[in-house]
Amino acid sequence: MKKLINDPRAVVDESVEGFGMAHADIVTVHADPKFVVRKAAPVAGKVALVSGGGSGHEPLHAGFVGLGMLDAAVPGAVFTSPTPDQIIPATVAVDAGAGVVHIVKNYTGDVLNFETAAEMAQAEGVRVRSVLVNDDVAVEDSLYTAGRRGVGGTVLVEKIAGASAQRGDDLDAVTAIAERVVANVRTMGVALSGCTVPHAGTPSFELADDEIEIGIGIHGEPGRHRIAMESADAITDRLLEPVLEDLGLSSGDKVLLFVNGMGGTPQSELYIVYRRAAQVLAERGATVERSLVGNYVTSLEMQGCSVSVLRLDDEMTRLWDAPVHTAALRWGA
Amino acid sequence: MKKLINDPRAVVDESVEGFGMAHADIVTVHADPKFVVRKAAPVAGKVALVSGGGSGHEPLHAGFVGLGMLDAAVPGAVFTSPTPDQIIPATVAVDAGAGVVHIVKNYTGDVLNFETAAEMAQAEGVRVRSVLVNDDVAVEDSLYTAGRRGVGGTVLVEKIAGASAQRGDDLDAVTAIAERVVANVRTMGVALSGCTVPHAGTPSFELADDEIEIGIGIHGEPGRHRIAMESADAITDRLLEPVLEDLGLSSGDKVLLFVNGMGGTPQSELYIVYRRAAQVLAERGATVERSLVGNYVTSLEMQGCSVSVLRLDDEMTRLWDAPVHTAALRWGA
Amino acid sequence: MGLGVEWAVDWLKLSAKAMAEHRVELIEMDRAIGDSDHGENMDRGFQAVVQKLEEAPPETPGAALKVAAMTLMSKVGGAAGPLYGTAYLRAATSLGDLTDVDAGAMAEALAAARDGVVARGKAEPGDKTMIDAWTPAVDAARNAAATGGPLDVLEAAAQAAEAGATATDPLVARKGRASYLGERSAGHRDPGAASSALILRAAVDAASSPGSAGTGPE
Amino acid sequence: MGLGVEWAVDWLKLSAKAMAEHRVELIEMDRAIGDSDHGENMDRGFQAVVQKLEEAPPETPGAALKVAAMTLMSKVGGAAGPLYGTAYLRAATSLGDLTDVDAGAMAEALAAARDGVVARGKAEPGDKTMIDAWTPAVDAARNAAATGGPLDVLEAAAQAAEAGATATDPLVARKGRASYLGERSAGHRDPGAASSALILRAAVDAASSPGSAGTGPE
Ligand SMILES: Nc1ncnc2c1ncn2[C@@H]1O[C@H](COP(=O)(O)OP(=O)(O)O)[C@@H](O)[C@H]1O
Ligand SMILES: Nc1ncnc2c1ncn2[C@@H]1O[C@H](COP(=O)(O)OP(=O)(O)O)[C@@H](O)[C@H]1O
Ligand SMILES: [Mg+2]
Ligand SMILES: [Mg+2]
Ligand SMILES: [Mg+2]
Ligand SMILES: [Mg+2]
Repeated sequence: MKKLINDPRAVVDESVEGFGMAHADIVTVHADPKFVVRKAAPVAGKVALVSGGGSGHEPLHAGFVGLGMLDAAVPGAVFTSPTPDQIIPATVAVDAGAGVVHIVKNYTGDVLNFETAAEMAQAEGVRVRSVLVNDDVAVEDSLYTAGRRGVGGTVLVEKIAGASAQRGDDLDAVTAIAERVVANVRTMGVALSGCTVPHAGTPSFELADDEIEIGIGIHGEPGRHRIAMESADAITDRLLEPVLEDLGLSSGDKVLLFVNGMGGTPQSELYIVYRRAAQVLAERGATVERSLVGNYVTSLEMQGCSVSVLRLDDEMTRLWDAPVHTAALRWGA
Repeated sequence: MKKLINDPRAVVDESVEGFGMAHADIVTVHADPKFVVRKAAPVAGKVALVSGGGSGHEPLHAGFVGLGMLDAAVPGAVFTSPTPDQIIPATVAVDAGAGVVHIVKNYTGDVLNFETAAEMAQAEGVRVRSVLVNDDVAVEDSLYTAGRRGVGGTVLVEKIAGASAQRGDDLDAVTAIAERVVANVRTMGVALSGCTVPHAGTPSFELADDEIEIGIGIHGEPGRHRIAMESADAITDRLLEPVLEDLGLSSGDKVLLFVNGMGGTPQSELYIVYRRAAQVLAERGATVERSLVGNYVTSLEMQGCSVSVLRLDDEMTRLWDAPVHTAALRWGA
Repeated sequence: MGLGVEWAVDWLKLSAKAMAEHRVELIEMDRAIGDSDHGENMDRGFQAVVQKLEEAPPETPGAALKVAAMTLMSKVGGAAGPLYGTAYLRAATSLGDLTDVDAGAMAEALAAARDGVVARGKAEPGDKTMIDAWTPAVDAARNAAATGGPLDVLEAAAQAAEAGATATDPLVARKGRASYLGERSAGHRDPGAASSALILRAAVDAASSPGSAGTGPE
Repeated sequence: MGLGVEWAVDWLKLSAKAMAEHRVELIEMDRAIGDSDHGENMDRGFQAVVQKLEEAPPETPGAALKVAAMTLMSKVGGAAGPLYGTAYLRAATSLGDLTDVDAGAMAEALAAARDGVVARGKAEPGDKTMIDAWTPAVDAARNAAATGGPLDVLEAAAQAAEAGATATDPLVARKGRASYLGERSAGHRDPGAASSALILRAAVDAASSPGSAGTGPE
């Protein structure tokens, strides 16, 4: 394991500290318990958005704190959901009286910790709603599992719900739009390599030179299938097919196409994947109205990518286009 | 070698094609000869900026085409400077009569090809100025070498000179501000791993589990020294020291601190490096006025980073802050 | 006579020792079918428990377990944090103000812990989770309580938990992160079941050699 | 009689063949002290030259070399593209409209090529560049021209270039990408010197077995 780190156990502390220094115009970092809030929070009259989860997925979530997106992010240890004693004060800190939406990726740990935190924040008088993101179509048979994971689609939920809150929608409306995004986004991922959790020191899994993992999550866990290496086009087809099928995409649909890097894949490769995915969508009669390509929901230094498709309606498109000013996503502001 | 590619020789074609599809609102891609121009170009009355170089450094340069930055980017084969037959039409295409500035990273190949292209574009009636970027302090004894390389600092030159052109400065003024940035920026890089050129198929160099390369460029070439792995803080000190020394940084200086990922290093690690670099600058009495952290000038999937320091004056800061709307850098627009 | 607060504190300290000693092993188990953090999380959490216990020594076994509950809840995170947190909280509530835990109270405290995990995590036996260690442990504890003392209860629980953890090897996970792997989760031990067995073994050791955890920091 | 356009075309085709055959070797040399592209670039460039020559067969040796110059300039990129482009352009200019290249004209064309590379690249002998193949080649060619025919000139040039390329091994680079390595560039052959030697050897082969390059596409 070779990493640009000091003490493996100080990775999250030092990284979040550096993040706070680099983006002091946008965020304030609370060291203990650890959470990151939007400098302007609480914003009078505005519904607040809080998300969080294990670290190692940067820029998710702290990179999305700011105008038009999250009010607070709560980073746990690497790949470990944060604890209620972080989530509660973050929730209280950003509440302006209009209520708080927790955006939670569907993992047992995140669900349990956010659940406890929501309950206790409510007890302190904060109105809290929770939205579960579960866009990963790699998890089949969700009856026999912990359910679909929340992966790449999370950033789309955070952007669109964030814009809804920013324009002044109330708690019900923000919750509803977040749920509408969840209902319309699907994702599937592939790994060309594992990743190494700093405190573990060995790769999450080892792949031979001609193997890839299809259907991975974002925690370095192995996927559903290991297959022989294929061309970028063939891999893209393999990722996109279940996404489109599950989404029930029909000709004439307008979509947002999101090709997300897992952290260690160069941008040039992401655009090769994007090219193929856009071609396939065009063949199916869908219109790619908006695009996002880059490292947004990562697994440390893993090589690979995920492909997300969000079926857009006009309101979602408008909210996507609305100004956003965060460390990792910025336009119109 | 495992990459998300199809034919190794089609990597640049397909990647640039995908880039053009994803960012059709900002750029137009010319396929043969290959170059990428700003959708709005030529912009009446505006000095045009053209840059280019080998591919494999994405988002450099195509990711910086757009309002307030480049008017055209000319991608060569991977790690191979583009040819005059690409650079000339790109130059002609974006000239609005106010002249064109070529921003050239100092490598023999780039210099020779841009030199020829400039000469021939001049012959076609375009006023062309060339600015050589040579910020890499890893190259000592530039008398006995091809001179300092152009590395991370290039993006700062492109942003600030781009803003100068955007606000309507004339050819002399844009050239002068670009040269002022070059004169005030220094960079040094480290690799934790090599990278694999698609057509070569083997890593540019192999490092043992406890080795790193100090003083690398951005083409996977080995650096000046191979040393034993160290902590992020120690590595940062090692990169920053020659940068500050060469810059002659003094207490009271205002700087832009740029921590650049080489492509395969997670953002969390870049912020750990940023944290240390910002601490050291504070100890030296410098004020970090602006920051940039991320993968901007990369070497394919290489793990590692570079640290750049730009000594700012008020005008450079204003130009840095000016609106920019490109695929990879965007604010205020 | 039953087991008192000294036992409870020793139990938690020996648990911390076990988590530190087995940290890498638990990480490795979680690496195979999860996300490589279970050993790290448990180690971090229990070190914090030990520190808390030293800062403010508890007066009763229930109070000691409550400290563990609150600390694990706030320091561990992931799935294991809330689940173990709830387990210790329910056990603490079950023990109430007792200063001396007899066999019956011990078995009921373990049952309460298990029920807490089920209430939070909704796992059933056979889902390849820590429940597969706790459920046989509770059954064995209740049986032992009918005839033996608290040490017998703990010994029975620990043995059953160890067997239960081993028995997770062939199972296909249906809860937690390992469930995403489907069939590929078979052939690996569940890390939470393994840590549960270690914790119950620590309870035996604390009871059989009182004071063995020492009083100072590790 | 000297060498005509058939020789020139064969030379370029055999050069293309040599670049394809030694592509990996040249990439490997460049990987050691550069950026792994020299073999790829030269291969791509010379394949394009062959195609151009077939599309519009040239009438004179000078015209053939001019096609090579323009094509390499526009297809190779990197340092090698403009340097080789200039070399062929200067050689073409030196040959002018000659249909038959004798020993003296051959030696002067090679000298013009070398001077072109020096003019563009500013390298001196010993800088560990292609100049270290070309400079001894030009000296040997001029010597051979005093007494021999064009084939003798080419043979002398090729041998000297091969020796010159080999002699770059111990040198520390002072120009081009390898110069960044400083002392670490010693112990490796310069890829541009190696490709230059291959190209001059192809000139010999084209002269000694006319038509050996075939006329159709490779
Ligand atoms: N729903 C559940 N019910 C009971 N135990 C569970 C449940 N989900 C997970 N676990 C237990 O938690 C363990 C994993 O803990 P840990 O690795 O610390 O958390 P995470 O899965 O969030 O990384 C599993 O081995 C399993 O025993
Ligand atoms: N200034 C120069 N003068 C002469 N030859 C040079 C010079 N710079 C580089 N070369 C030659 O170019 C070769 C490298 O070519 P190539 O790898 O294709 O280009 P690049 O260095 O741009 O990747 C070197 O091996 C050397 O022989
Ligand atoms: Mg976890
Ligand atoms: Mg090159
Ligand atoms: Mg885990
Ligand atoms: Mg090269």
